[in-house]
Amino acid sequence: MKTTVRTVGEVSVVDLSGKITIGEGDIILRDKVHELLEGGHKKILLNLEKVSYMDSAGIGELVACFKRAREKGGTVKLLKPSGKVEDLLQLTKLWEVFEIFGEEQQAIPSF
Amino acid sequence: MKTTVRTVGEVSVVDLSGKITIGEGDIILRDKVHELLEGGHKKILLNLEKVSYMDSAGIGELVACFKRAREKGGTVKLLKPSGKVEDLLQLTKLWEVFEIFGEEQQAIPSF
Amino acid sequence: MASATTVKLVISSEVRLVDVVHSASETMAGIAGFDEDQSLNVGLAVREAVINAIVHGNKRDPSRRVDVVLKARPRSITAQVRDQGSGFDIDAMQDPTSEANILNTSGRGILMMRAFVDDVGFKYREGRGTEVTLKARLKRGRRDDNGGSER
Amino acid sequence: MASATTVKLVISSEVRLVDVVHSASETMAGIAGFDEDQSLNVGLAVREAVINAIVHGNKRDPSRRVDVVLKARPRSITAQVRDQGSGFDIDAMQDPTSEANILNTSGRGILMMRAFVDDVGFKYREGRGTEVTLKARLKRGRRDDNGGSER
Ligand SMILES: Nc1ncnc2c1ncn2[C@@H]1O[C@H](COP(=O)(O)OP(=O)(O)O)[C@@H](O)[C@H]1O
Ligand SMILES: Nc1ncnc2c1ncn2[C@@H]1O[C@H](COP(=O)(O)OP(=O)(O)O)[C@@H](O)[C@H]1O
Repeated sequence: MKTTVRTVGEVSVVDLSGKITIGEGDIILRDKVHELLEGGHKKILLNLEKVSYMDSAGIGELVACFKRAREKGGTVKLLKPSGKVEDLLQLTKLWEVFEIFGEEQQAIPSF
Repeated sequence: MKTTVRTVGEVSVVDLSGKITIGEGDIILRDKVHELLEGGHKKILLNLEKVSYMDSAGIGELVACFKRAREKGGTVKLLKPSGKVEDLLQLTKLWEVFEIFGEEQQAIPSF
Repeated sequence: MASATTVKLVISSEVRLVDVVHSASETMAGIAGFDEDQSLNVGLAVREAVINAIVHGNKRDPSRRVDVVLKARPRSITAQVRDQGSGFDIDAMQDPTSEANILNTSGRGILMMRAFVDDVGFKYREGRGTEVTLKARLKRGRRDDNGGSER
Repeated sequence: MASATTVKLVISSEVRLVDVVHSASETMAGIAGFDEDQSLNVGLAVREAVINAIVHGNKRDPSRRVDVVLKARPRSITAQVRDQGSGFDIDAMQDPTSEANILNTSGRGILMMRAFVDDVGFKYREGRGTEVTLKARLKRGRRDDNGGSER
């Protein structure tokens, strides 16, 4: 998995691409969100548009990021999950936990 | 592997995409060229631009098509091999057997 | 019935080998006639079983092995994943979607297996570890539901 | 030296299973640190060895098996491919690039193996079939040639 971070106003948009899976994508995601939080960036939007799938470790890391942000007074929201990623968020009912957006323009002002 | 055939003047251009490998791409290639030759289409240009790789069975089938066309008074030429496909044509020295073109506009009038 | 097309894999207990079994499973699902999305479902279910075998069964000890048998038949695929661990009580499993568990960072693997294939079975035998059996059948036509399945 | 990351595969002798071993080999090459193009080279070399094992060794008899062992180490990968056939004389192999053979429709598999990995070895033992061993080492930097190789 690859990540690039863009800053839009006060929001750090993390564009993820590839798959969020055990031992690889999950660790990259953890490190990236950790880095942002440590750097004082508390408004984090994970763009899942180009994520093809996740496994249970990847999903677990999404939840871990959500909780870690909250502990630091921050927020993690999700942008454009689709296909298998959307199915998985529905299946696990995390769809109801995360704030999820279809458009970046709507996500940004929501923070 | 997938194929589509276009007719440009008297030339049948076969656009191949995917990989030409044993038990699948090689058979599709054989059947397509057979069909063209049986239908009286004797000028065949195989567009390899979107072929990612071939194995020895796929390469063997390219040679088989070349010979079968010749027996029927026809010709098989190659368009835009690149990457691994180009490497393989060089390695096997089939680069010197086939007429190979980088541009369709040059290939068509050569028949 | 024609005998199944069979692949056996033995891996050392390292999570980076999960991808090898995942992609073999997807290829086998393709051989069984599954389309790309259905094959990914099979791949993900097998993936979760292999992760559990490595992580929970074999405690990530690379000297312990995970044995996988994949069988493709026309329109169906079976996967058996066996570890060298000491088993677990499947009936004690918690619902990861309940309010109490929804923010847990683990506990969703078996849920995924059950969602992505038609049958999931667990068998534990002393000295043979846990064996997970996954079965998926190709659905006809465009129907999303799984009419004749005994799930 | 750290012990290698190991995957064993056993397949029935069906050419449609070649893809399973090919993709496992590419994944293992990735684990060994090879980039995408180098991994494809390893995959293609193993692919050719498996095709030969199925077609020439086992004569496409699905009841005969092909055993593959893949070992990834940092910067190198080894593949062993074993069939249940009766061997062949590697020294009798013809040059497929010679004028006499260039229009043959077969005979290029071993050429490809030798081009795509650093070492190719053949061993035949009565009752154990042919075993082909392929080794590839990661080249440093951008050099295209393969300096210290004993190929
Ligand atoms: N092969 C296994 N061996 C031992 N315990 C297992 C095995 N598979 C699953 N388990 C147990 O079942 C629990 C639930 O598994 P699962 O739903 O896959 O979630 P997770 O693996 O994320 O915990 C695991 O936490 C573990 O205790
Ligand atoms: N595993 C094997 N068992 C028996 N014979 C083999 C084996 N591998 C290769 N051969 C022999 O070596 C020849 C050359 O093999 P190769 O270069 O791969 O070309 P091809 O397989 O296209 O004939 C084969 O035609 C076959 O006679």
